Amino acid sequence: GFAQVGSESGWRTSFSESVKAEAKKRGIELKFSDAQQKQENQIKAVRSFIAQGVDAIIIAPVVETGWTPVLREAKRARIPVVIVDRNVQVHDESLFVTRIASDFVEEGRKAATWLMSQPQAQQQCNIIELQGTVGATAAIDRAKGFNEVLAKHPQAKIVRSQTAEFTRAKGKEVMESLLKAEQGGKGICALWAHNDEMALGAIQAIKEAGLKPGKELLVVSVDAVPDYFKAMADGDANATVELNPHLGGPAFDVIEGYLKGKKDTEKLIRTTGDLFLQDTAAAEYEKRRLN
Amino acid sequence: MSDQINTAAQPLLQLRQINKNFPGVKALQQAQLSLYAGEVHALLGENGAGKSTLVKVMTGVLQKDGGELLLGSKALSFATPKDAQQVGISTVYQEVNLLPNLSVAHNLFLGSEPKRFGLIDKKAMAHQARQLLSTFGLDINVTAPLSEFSVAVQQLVAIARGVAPKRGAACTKVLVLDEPTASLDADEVQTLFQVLRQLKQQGVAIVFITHFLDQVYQISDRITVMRNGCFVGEYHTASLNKAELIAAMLGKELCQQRHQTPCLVVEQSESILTARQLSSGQSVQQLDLDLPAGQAVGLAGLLGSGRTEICRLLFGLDQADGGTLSFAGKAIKLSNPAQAIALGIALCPEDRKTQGMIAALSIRENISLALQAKQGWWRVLSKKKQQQLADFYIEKLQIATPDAEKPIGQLSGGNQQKVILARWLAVEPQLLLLDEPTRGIDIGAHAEILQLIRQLCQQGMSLLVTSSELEELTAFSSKIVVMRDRKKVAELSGEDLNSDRIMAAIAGASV
Amino acid sequence: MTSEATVLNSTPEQLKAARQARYSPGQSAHQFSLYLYPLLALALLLLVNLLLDPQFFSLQWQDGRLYGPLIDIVNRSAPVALLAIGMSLVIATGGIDLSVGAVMAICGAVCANLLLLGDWSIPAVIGLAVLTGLACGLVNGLMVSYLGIQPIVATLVLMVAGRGVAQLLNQGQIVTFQNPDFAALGSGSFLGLPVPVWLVLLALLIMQLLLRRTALGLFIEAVGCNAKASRYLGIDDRGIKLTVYLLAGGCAALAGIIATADIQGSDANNAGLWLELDAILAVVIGGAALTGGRFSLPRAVIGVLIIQALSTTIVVSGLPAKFNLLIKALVILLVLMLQSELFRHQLKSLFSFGKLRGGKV
Amino acid sequence: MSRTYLPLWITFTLVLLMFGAGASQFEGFASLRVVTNLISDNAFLLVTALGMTLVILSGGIDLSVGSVIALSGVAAALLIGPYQWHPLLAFALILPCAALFGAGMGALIQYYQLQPFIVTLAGMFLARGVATLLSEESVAIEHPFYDAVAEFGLELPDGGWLGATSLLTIALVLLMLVLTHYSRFGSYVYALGGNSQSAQLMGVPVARTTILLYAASSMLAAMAGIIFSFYTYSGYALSAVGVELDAIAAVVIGGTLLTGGSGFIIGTVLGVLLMGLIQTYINFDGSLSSWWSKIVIGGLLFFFIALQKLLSQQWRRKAGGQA
Ligand SMILES: Nc1ncnc2c1ncn2[C@@H]1O[C@H](COP(=O)(O)OP(=O)(O)OP(=O)(O)O)[C@@H](O)[C@H]1O
Ligand SMILES: Nc1ncnc2c1ncn2[C@@H]1O[C@H](COP(=O)(O)OP(=O)(O)OP(=O)(O)O)[C@@H](O)[C@H]1O
Ligand SMILES: [Mg+2]
Ligand SMILES: [Mg+2]
Repeated sequence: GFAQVGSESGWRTSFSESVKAEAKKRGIELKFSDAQQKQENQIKAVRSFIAQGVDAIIIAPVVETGWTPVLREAKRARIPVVIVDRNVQVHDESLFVTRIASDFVEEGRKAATWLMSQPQAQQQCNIIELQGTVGATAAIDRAKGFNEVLAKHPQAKIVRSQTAEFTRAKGKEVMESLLKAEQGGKGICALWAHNDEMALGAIQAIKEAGLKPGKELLVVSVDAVPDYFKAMADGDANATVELNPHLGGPAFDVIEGYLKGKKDTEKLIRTTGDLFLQDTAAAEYEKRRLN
Repeated sequence: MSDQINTAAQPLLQLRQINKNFPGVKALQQAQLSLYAGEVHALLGENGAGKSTLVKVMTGVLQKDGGELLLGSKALSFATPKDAQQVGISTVYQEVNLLPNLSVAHNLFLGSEPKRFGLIDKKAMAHQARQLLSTFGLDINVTAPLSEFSVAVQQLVAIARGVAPKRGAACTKVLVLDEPTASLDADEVQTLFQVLRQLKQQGVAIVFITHFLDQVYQISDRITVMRNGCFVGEYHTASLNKAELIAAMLGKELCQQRHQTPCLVVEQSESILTARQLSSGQSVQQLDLDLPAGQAVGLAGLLGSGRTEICRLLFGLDQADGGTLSFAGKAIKLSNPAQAIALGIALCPEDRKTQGMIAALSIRENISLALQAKQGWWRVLSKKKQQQLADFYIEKLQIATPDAEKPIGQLSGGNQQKVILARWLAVEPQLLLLDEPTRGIDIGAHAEILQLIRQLCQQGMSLLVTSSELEELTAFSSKIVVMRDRKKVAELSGEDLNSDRIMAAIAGASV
Repeated sequence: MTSEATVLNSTPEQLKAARQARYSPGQSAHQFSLYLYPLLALALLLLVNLLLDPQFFSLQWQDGRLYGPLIDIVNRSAPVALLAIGMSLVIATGGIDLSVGAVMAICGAVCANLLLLGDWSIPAVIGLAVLTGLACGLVNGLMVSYLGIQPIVATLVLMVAGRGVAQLLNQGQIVTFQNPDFAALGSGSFLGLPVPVWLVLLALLIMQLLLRRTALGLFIEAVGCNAKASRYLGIDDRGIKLTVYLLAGGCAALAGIIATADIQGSDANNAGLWLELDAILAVVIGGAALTGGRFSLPRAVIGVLIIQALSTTIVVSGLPAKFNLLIKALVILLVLMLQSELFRHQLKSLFSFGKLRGGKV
Repeated sequence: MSRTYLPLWITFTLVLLMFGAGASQFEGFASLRVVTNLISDNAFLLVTALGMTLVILSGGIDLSVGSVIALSGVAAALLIGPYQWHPLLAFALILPCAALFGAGMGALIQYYQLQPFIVTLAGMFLARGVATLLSEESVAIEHPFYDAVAEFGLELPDGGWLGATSLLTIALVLLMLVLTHYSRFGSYVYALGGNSQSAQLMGVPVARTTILLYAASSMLAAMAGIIFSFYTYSGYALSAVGVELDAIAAVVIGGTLLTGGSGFIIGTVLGVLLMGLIQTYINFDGSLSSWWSKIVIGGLLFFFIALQKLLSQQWRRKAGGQA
């Protein structure tokens, strides 16, 4: 059984597809459930997996908290659970086999570190931040990581920060207004978006405001979706931190190992993707588009 | 009669110098009313005179803008109807104001349901409901939702609720009845009066509003007349004759035109509509009916005799499941009203509140809608044309309103009825079915409407008119069809056409 | 005990005079206040913006088009304005259409995929998208009018399934395309104003003509007010209901086209997400009753402008994003209260009370 | 078969049909475990829908319930976590506060004559806004009381387990059943839904009933929030998004008219079960992609609603013919 968050973005869909493809390759029968971004649906799905008596469960949790009761239930039914993508907070580490988690804080740090290494950022650098959905873990942690690094660079400052709900349309709309509120974007040195979609929307807004994204205004974000590589290749965007959607492989590895009797898996396997820049963008775009 | 009331004693309830304004209307100007225990007090006036408004002010539905209300010698003011009920004023409002979704029993006892262990005792409630209704000669399934019954039954239920003893409130001291008899038959009216007389004996003061002057003389002790929102006068019934009363109400004398010749009787005129063995489920059975062109036919019968059902059937609201129907020489089958209207058949329905009025729209729009619907949505009636139509009928039917833009929902009951009637007259169909068209219409306008109907006949329109008022039917019908238990029992015309013969035919069953 | 106040027999002139004294014509329709309060609310919001950003009202001519925050608000209102136009009609019949957001997504997906296929002309793409919208409207309309399913659930079905259909078309990805001509529908400009604004004006004009120059608008109001009485009048109430859902579907399709053209891509999951609520809100702020009856398209559009001005204010205000919902809630409540007569009365008396006291001191 | 209860029987039949379909296709479906899961998984929805039924019966609607669930969850988690309150004490604070919130909305609706849809929409924004203000991050709950409650329950054969929250839910259903159908307050609610003007004229305390009604709905939503916190051991400002629509759908599928005045509590229970079954069915199937599952949910929903409609029409026609 695989309890997925939903299909709210292209990234998420690639993630689901990669898990399905991986299962097929290994001849595993996969029960897939889409929770439509709702934790309650996800818990329901996991419980019905338990009722069906599946061999193992993979959860890509919507939020970090709230998993204790259902994990206990799985444990009682002796079904191993692997957590992928996001983290979960539970007191009792024996409730799951392992977590294969992306580290959102680290992603924020990487983005900030790169940005601070740029020549434009050495003097006064005003940054606009496009946040993810208010309350989403990814948004909170990425902001945390980014701000951590920023704290060490007094010349850099986030002057505007607003949510654009992880979507391209909102990214464009919010950026449009923010630029106007900042005297048409004069004196802004960078845009930091919590995901590529928002950045892509914002890039359009920046262009329409008569500025050159990627040059007058640096653009950095997280995810590494194909469209963003294209934007980087065109010189409109500067950098992105990859969020690896291919979590299916490692998860199945762990499960297969566990079912064969290997019980001492590490409790946390961290995966943070690399930072991609304009130089490799064109090649990466070709590669990823074919996928 | 008059010395029954101890005029020296203090009035039970007094309204003084009451003012009430609505946007554009001074509904009440210095209106007054005084009520004594143990009297039936008729409150009379034209449509829109302000009777219902006075009643609403008196019972806490509306807040007065000026004046005072005295109960005994205590000045009171009610914020909600509940407050008024608490001190023993029980009211039956003009439109049936009950809850169609609840059962009959629940409607009767809402707010004072019999309880057992703190919970509503539905069995006891149904039992009490049956008992209460039997005093009105009504034997119906009290657990069925109210919406399943005809307006007349609903009206009776409303009255029964009004006279039912209330729990948790002072016993009824004042009973207000706003046009309770508008849709009742002669028989029910008598039963109602029986009940009223009983209540009177018990010392209840009763306010009785009606447009039937005969009933006024039958039951009331005193009369208050209103006109244009003002108090006109207070009289002892015994000392005021009908002509004087009419003059007081209208401000002028009404030349009596009743009992004129019916629509010009062309003997053997062709029939415009013919029904043979027409039936529809349980509601109409094997009906043979011929409606002659250019004449008015009356439809008489008791409550629930199936008159409304015939109208519905002929208008395509119900589907026939047997028999044949032909209109203007062609066999037709009706499955919806739009078809009927396209053919030239129109129905002015009985229940204006749910089937007639489009409350939020203006008088102008309400009047022109049917004509507009007949023309189709793309051929729009110009606003000027609509205005003309509206102005014509406002003038003709004496609709009391500041202008044609007032939403119909804010008119007085009788005036609403006039607007609905005007709507169908404006369509000028070949056959017009009128189901209780004069419900709640004052006597001035009544005469005007009869006149109009006669005119229409002369212009070649045919009519089928249902009415509980036999006088009215005989006034213009060339033929009267009498219904009993959903079957046609008699057809009267020529010499036989008088109230007594109709009564005899209606009563036929019990003989 | 007999008393008389008025003479019994009066002349017709006297009678007429008595009537006229009672009625003052022309009071029945107060169109004025219906527009006054929504406009007042809008003005207040814009004023707040002006305080936050002194250049808020500035307009520049740049690249052959007007440019400035005000234009942005109007431009960003376009999709919701289109939805609100359709929604007005649906609400006027006493219904509600929750599916418009999903329909936007479907139509957007149709556009994007057709454009990717390449050999489709822009008018054909638009035409097909609008047809898709109409088809969705047809589904809703049939369910509501002929199956008699309650509007909120009937359209909930398409709200859930529609997004699935859109994602199916896009295979879960965001389908992007490069087509400057099509993109111009979202971000281009014409005679100085953004194209979406023109589209809304056009739609408004056509709808207004369709509804008010024929009897359709009146029929819609009649059906919404009392469907049974309308049927007795010979109005085809089912047909009318079907029509409004069709029109709402068509409007949603246009909105979907604009949204897709704007970001040059179709985002099946997020396009139009929760916009149905904004559209309903706008219609109600515009003064319509959800139980059906009277409607006004211009007022609904004013409602949309209020909502959009509010979101812009929130963005411009620089407050942390977590305050967004709270502010939105409070402003909406205020706008609604302004429309309540009782509240205005209370405000007034509060104000005059203050003045009185001020006078005494 | 009485005509008033006909829709209920039809819905009941549909629920059985759906269960039968699942049981015949998937092994492990026809177990007591699935049935009890159905109750505990949907407990919070059911409790919310009970309040929603009341509101809809009165002719109103309450869109704020989802947010109230989230808000009460966050509040509970914060009070129990950082503030170290005993859970019961926290609940004793939260429930009256929620009732007050609902009463406020009711008062706005009643006294300022605002439309319920919009007032509660604002309430929805407000409650979620406050929830995000309290805590953007989700807050975990760790308390011995929660563990104790989790242990408490009825063991049934076949893997079935009725936990404390399920039992509470069942009790609430019974309570609401009596309140709606056998109390004066219940009749007043129906009266409002029938015609609030007539109700006013008949002496129904309209204002009091309206305010109480929305208070009850919010309080039940807060109760659902607490149940939800037992379900997840946490409070999160973004939880229960869209639950209001699910609740409305369940109520309507259960045969209650949105125009008010007609419907049954049991219908709502059946509606929730039907929606829960559809989801369980899809989870058991497990082969659908994200989008196909949405389409199938919509399709099944449509199928059942349409079937329900057609069946009851058919039946009525037949009954009309025979009577
Ligand atoms: N809610 C309202 N808003 C505006 N005007 C109203 C309202 N209710 C009544 N009126 C007006 O007040 C006047 C008096 O109406 P009222 O209902 O008291 O008349 P009535 O004497 O009962 O007439 P009828 O015999 O037709 O029932 C009418 O002109 C009517 O248009
Ligand atoms: N006295 C009664 N007892 C039981 N049911 C009745 C009674 N009167 C009317 N009904 C119900 O009301 C329904 C409507 O009857 P219908 O309206 O056709 O009668 P009608 O002749 O038009 O009389 P009216 O219009 O005076 O009520 C009937 O089908 C019947 O179910
Ligand atoms: Mg009256
Ligand atoms: Mg009748």
